[in-house]
Amino acid sequence: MDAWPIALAILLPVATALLAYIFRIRAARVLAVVVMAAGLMVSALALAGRGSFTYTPESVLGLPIDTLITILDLALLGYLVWIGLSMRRLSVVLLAGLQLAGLGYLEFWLRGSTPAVLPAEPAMVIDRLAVTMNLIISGVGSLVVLFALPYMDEFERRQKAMKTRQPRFFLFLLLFLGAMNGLVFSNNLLWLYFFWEATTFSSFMLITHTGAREALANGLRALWMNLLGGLAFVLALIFLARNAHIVSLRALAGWPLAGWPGWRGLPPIGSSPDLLLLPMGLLCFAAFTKAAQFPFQTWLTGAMVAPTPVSALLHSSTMVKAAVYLIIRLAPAFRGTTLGILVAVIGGFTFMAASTTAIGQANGKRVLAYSTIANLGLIIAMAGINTPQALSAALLIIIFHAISKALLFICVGTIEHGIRTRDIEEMEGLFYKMPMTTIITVVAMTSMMLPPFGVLIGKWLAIEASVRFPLLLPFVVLGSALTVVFWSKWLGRILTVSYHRKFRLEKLPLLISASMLVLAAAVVVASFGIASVFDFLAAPVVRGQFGIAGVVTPRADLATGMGEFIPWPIFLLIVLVLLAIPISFSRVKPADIRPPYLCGENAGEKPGTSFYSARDEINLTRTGNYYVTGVFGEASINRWAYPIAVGLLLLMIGVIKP
Amino acid sequence: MGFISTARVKSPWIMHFETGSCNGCAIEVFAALTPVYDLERFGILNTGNPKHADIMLVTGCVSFRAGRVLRNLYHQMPGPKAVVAIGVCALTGGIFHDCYNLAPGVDKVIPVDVYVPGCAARPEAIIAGTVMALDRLAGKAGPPNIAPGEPRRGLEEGRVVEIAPGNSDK
Amino acid sequence: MIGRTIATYGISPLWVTLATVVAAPAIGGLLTGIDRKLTARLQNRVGPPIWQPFHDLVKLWSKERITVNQVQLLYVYAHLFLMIASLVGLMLGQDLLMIFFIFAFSSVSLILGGFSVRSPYSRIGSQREIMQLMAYEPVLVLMAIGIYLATGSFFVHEIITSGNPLLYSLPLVFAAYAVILVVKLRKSPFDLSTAVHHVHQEVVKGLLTEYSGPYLGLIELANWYELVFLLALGGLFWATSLWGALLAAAVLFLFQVVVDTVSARVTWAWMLKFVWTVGLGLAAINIVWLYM
Amino acid sequence: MFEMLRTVMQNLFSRPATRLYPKEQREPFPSARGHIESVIENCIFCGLCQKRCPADCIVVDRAGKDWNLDPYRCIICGVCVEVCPTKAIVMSTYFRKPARMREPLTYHQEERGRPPKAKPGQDPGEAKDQM
Amino acid sequence: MPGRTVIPFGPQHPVFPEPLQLRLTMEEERVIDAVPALGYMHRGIEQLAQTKDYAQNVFLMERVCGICSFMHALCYCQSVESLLGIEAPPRARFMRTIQAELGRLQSHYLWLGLVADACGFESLFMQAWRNREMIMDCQEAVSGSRVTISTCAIGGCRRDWDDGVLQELTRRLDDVERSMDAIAPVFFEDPLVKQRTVGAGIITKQEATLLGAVGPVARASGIVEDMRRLGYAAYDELDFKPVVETSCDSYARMIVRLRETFQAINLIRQALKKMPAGEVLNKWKGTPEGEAISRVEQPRGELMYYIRSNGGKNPERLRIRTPTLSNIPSLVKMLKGSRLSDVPVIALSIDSCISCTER
Amino acid sequence: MIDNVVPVTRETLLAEAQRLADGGQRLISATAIDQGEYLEILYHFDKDLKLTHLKLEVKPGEEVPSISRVYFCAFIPENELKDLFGINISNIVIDYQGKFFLEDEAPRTPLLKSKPPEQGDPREVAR
Repeated sequence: MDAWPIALAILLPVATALLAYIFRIRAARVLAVVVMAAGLMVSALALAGRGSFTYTPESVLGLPIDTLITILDLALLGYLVWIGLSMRRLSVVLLAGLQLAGLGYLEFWLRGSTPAVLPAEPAMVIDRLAVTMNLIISGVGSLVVLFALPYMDEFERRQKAMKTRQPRFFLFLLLFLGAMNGLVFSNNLLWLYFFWEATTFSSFMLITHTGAREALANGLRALWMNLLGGLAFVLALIFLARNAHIVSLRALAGWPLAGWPGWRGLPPIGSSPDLLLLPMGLLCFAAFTKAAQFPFQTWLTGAMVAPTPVSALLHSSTMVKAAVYLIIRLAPAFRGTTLGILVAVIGGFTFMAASTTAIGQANGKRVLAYSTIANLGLIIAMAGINTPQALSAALLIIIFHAISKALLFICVGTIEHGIRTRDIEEMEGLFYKMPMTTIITVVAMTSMMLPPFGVLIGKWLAIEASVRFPLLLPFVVLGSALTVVFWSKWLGRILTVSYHRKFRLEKLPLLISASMLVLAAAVVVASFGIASVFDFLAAPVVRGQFGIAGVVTPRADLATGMGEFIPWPIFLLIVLVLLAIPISFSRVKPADIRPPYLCGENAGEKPGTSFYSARDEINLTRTGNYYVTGVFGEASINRWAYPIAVGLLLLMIGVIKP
Repeated sequence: MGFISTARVKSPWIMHFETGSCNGCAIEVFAALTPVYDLERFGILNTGNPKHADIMLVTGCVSFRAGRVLRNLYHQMPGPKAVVAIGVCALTGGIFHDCYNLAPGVDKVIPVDVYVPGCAARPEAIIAGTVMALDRLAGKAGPPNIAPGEPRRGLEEGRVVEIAPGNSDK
Repeated sequence: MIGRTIATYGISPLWVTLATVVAAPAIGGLLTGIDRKLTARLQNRVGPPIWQPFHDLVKLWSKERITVNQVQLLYVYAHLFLMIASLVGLMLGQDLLMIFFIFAFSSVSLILGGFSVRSPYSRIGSQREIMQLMAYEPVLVLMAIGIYLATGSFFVHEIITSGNPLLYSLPLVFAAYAVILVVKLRKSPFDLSTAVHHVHQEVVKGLLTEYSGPYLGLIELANWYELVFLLALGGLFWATSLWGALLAAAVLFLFQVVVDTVSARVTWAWMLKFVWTVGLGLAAINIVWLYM
Repeated sequence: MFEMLRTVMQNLFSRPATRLYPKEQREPFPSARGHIESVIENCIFCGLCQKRCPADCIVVDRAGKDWNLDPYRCIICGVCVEVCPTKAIVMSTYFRKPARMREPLTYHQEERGRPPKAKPGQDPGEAKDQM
Repeated sequence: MPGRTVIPFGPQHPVFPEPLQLRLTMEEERVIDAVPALGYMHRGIEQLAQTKDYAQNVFLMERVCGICSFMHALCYCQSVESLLGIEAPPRARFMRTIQAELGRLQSHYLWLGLVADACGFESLFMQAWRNREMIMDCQEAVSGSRVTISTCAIGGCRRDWDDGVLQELTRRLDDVERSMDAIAPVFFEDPLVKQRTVGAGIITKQEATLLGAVGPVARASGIVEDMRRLGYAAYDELDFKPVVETSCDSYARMIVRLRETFQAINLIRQALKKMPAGEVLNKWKGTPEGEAISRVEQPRGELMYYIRSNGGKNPERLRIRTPTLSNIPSLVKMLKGSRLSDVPVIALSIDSCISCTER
Repeated sequence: MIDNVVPVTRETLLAEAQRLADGGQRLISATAIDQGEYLEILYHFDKDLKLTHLKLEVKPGEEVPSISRVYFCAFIPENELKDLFGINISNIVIDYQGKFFLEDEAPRTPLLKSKPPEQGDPREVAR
């Protein structure tokens, strides 16, 4: 059977989730998760090995899948309404209720009164874009889940939880994996919508996992913001069904707007293409909420209260990627329209604003969150302008950001458990406490901002792609310059090596070090072989849309018509420098090590860190990082970022008004 | 002179530390850097940082606290290094040799290469002394002078104080 | 420029690389010497001989090798090698943006070197250097974009061979570049992160405080490469003729020397404000003009 | 900045203010206090200089006919020159040159009229003829 | 939360010519606490003075501070003179005035150079110090020594000047004034210098009184306080008005000192014109008894000597209150809330002289 | 030779200082003189070039209240007195505990002619 990898990708996590929830034994859970991870990777590789194909499952256990999904959808929304009621949150009740109503309208009234969905459209389309996403979800996602196993043990030990809540935790975490795989395979918009809401739901359940007051508040905020997007989604669905009889993503994306000779798709059915602007805009709006674009960024930063695997999986590498995935899918349709430019500008603005805000953050996870938001913004911006190079940039950033950011979250989670804080200020001298974690963190951070790593090459491509878009350009330029700032500050802090101390490797659980090492290796290998990665994953997508690749790989590098990035000489240089480590270590003798300059007043046992001051007291010297909260603090950024972001959104709504 | 010695002699970077004289010599050291005397024409830079310095110019009669600092600074200079004691205070304590808070003479704390007498030493004398100290950098000088007697105490333990804002008001 | 020579005569990149690696420090050292001599004369002093920087370098290399920790050397090597790499990239006519990114990596490794020790001065210097990085990086990228808009390519070898001198179409970008040149060379009024020569700084020597002897020598060497790199970049603005390129570089060089002598140091907040308004503003105006 | 620009430009085109010290030496002011020297043959070992010296750098050994001076403690105030009844101490206008060792000087009066002999260290004398 | 930074600022620091430590606690670069640590230059001159006789003490007091050494000698001599009940001859009083003002000039030029250096304005430092060298030549011409000039004695001056010296002085003063005219506008108007000094280290008039500020610090805060109005030496016969500014910041302190340099040149010219001929030293005998206070206006502010004698060979108690000692509390106040980059400028703006302070 | 001397006691010192502060007087300094039996402390004030002095006599080891709450600037001369004479001054705003000028190696209370009181040494108390 053709479809076993698909079934495996969606159903295996769901089944494992239920197993983990029912059988509350740790060993069983570990075994199940490990088996699942292996299965997911096998399925992902199997899918990657095949060409594009479509697939329409008919029924599961005798139930027609359409019906099953409708039932589950309604149940999910109903449950969300109940959550809103029990938590006394009007906005949640209202938004979920409205969706429920809209969905009911769509399913029961509209379906009866309009012609059926075109039978030619398959429910699932597995093309290279879906494969890419699937690889990320199944590969990176599995590693994060594996990391979660020992992490949650330690987490609960530190929370001093009386009763373990891990079964519940893994239930939602794994359900989410399945939903995510379903989302990227779905072509039927109703299915897509279901999986979309399922990710919203599991995100909420995971954010509120600890049940603490702050977690509940932040979870509810995430919920209502995502539900707002869901409502937009439903509205778009109703509109499409009513006016265009389209419930397929491929058909929707195939619509040429503004006279562009579009994708070889289906002919329009009885309506003007301009009408599609509205659902298109609504779907983009839904994607903005899910991708936490300004002004919706607060839910993602708030979601950082969740245990770190959640942040790593949901809020950096996969769930938020669902949003940019949707926009990339829609991009062919609105290319060259004002809507496209506005999407690009909103994304670009978020890129810049989030990068700016990250400078003012001292909390490690919040920095990661803002960096995630920024990168999503950049991807959306690239999707918005949607030229061959821009699309290539978007895809490269999706891939490399997912790996690097998941690795970073894992590192920060490990660090947090090692030193009991996620405050960057406290991470000084980390190298002595956790040398391995530190080195891997350094690799991950470097890969986020410096050549020759993938994310930076993506940014390079993004800058070259946006050269012809003056409205977007300033944001991209400023954002990429600011990115270096917060990463270097953090890097500097953890790389501080104190005066005269011995260190040894820390002991980490096997699964943690394994997932870290695998991801770190993936970062380096993928960056080194960026040409192959591009050729295999991104180029077919670009070629599928444009017929040309836009970026070629002549010398194991990336070349556009206007520029070229050759990463391997830089790798060579880095290796050369790394070779100097043993030399430098062997040449430095203990007598050569002198305390740092403290105006001559070095004091104490460790003359490197303390000095004599008034009354001959010995003071510890320390240096805090600069956050310049007066300029880069959230409050000061939001003062100008909110009005601009809201203005841009209003502008977008103004443009899509039918 | 070899290639390296030439470079060392042509590029002596200095730092200055004042250990408690009347400032006269300290200001004359500064004066030697200014256009009228311009030490930089010998390649001399006033780095103000022991880690970059080749020659330390010491003025003043070395109070106990300053002696502690002086020793640290000397330790932090990379070799080959030279010390020039400037002014009679730095040499023997001068008029202050009887004061209670001094270990008069720089050579009681760190080895000294050149003594520049004067009260205050003139900029010309400082230049001459610095030039004389170049022999040490070129590797031609004999061992530097250390005053006989007990070595001064080095770094020692003390109370560690965490800084809280405004703890000066306690 | 050498890049054009390759484009025209097809000289092997290996020779270009070798020539760059060897010739750049000689030129950079000499320019540094001229800088110091000229500064001294502007201050009514005699000043050091112009080959003084070479004495300094040899002396630094012959000094005792002392460090604060074992890894300091690593950052210096990274800084130096990447600096050479960006210069070689420029000479080989590579993608300007890529060159800038490598250049940024080089600066970041120096910053990390400053951070790697627990010395407050070194780390404050590094923090300030980050602020400087933040100030000049967007201007550099905008400059690359302006050059692309004027010539249609990011490749240096194509920029050189394309028609008119860039100065005609990018005069304001050239002015913006002159501003960030001062920032990048850490000359007064923007000598915030470290002190050049005998300037006395509140952060002592900033991020170079803890580097001494041979390590400092390597950084000095990297500074020479950097000087040549930045001036060559300035020469790009009139790259159609060799004399034009030299003139543009000379103008920039003299500009920064004179500015250095006639200004006081500013605070980093002011620097950021100034570079982002004046530098970015000038570049942006020029680019908007190119779009129109 | 422009005020300064004018000044530095003037500087560029005028001669540097630098005195090229070792190469060119300025004649000291006639009243300059460089260092003190003993004309030991005039000394009557009255001990007035020792008594009035603020820095206690002169020790007069009447019995041994030694006049001891620690030039590295002398603050060159000139009091001894003023109080000396026989003008046996004179003020030179040249500064005392730097030295590698610091040892007190001893002037010994062999017999009146004989030239002085310094021991054990050589009198470093004047800087002028050294550089 | 921004991290807190604790650094030692000094004792050995490139911007401080003297050892003074400030323990700075900062948030980013904003100073929230500054604690001065002294004792690097304490010698114990007050104790040493009790072991030396009155004439020797003149030379000791000169070496309290090398920059304003003449003022210390003058103040000490005045206090002993008032114990003895004698006065310096008129010519000596004018000579003292001229030397006091010369000292003020060189001290202020020195300071202007240092503050330019602290602002990172290297060429201005060089220019200020080049001008200072002209004053140093004047000092050397009149006294034979550049720094500790040793011309003051109890009862007058040690040595008279001939006409050649006076002509030399007049000629050199013209040179100084000319070259100072060239760089004074830089201090007054240069936008970058102003940017560094205006608004830095504000201390209001009320604060200044309570903090005991003296000299240019007090005068920059609008307090008319100048010990020269006491009329010691020949100041009662000269025409001058204390220089007062009201903007209370480092800029005002800079301007006060700058204007005082021109005032000093003017005062020297006046004194040269009015200087009578005659004796310069009144001989004195015996041992003084009782207690006396003498105050003079040093370049840094009010200097006070309290002397008590019980008729012995040596003073029983000699108390030196130097101006910097009084200005350090103001410094502590000023530093709080300032930026790290302004710390050198502010610390110098009180013209700290640590060797005075600690004696 | 000096006039305007107001004798005060340890009890009235603060009130007198406050009175002078209210009158706009500026604190110049404080001077201690060792008189053998007792220590004489003179506080010098100035207003419009006119001097006022407060004169306090204390026995060795007696506690003297600090006027640094009234005049912040008094902390410097008071710390100095503590260092050089070993006077037990309490409640100084910034108390250097006898290590203002002198560090451990220096002689204690160098300006005191008699032997310093054993219990009153601030540096010992601080330990």
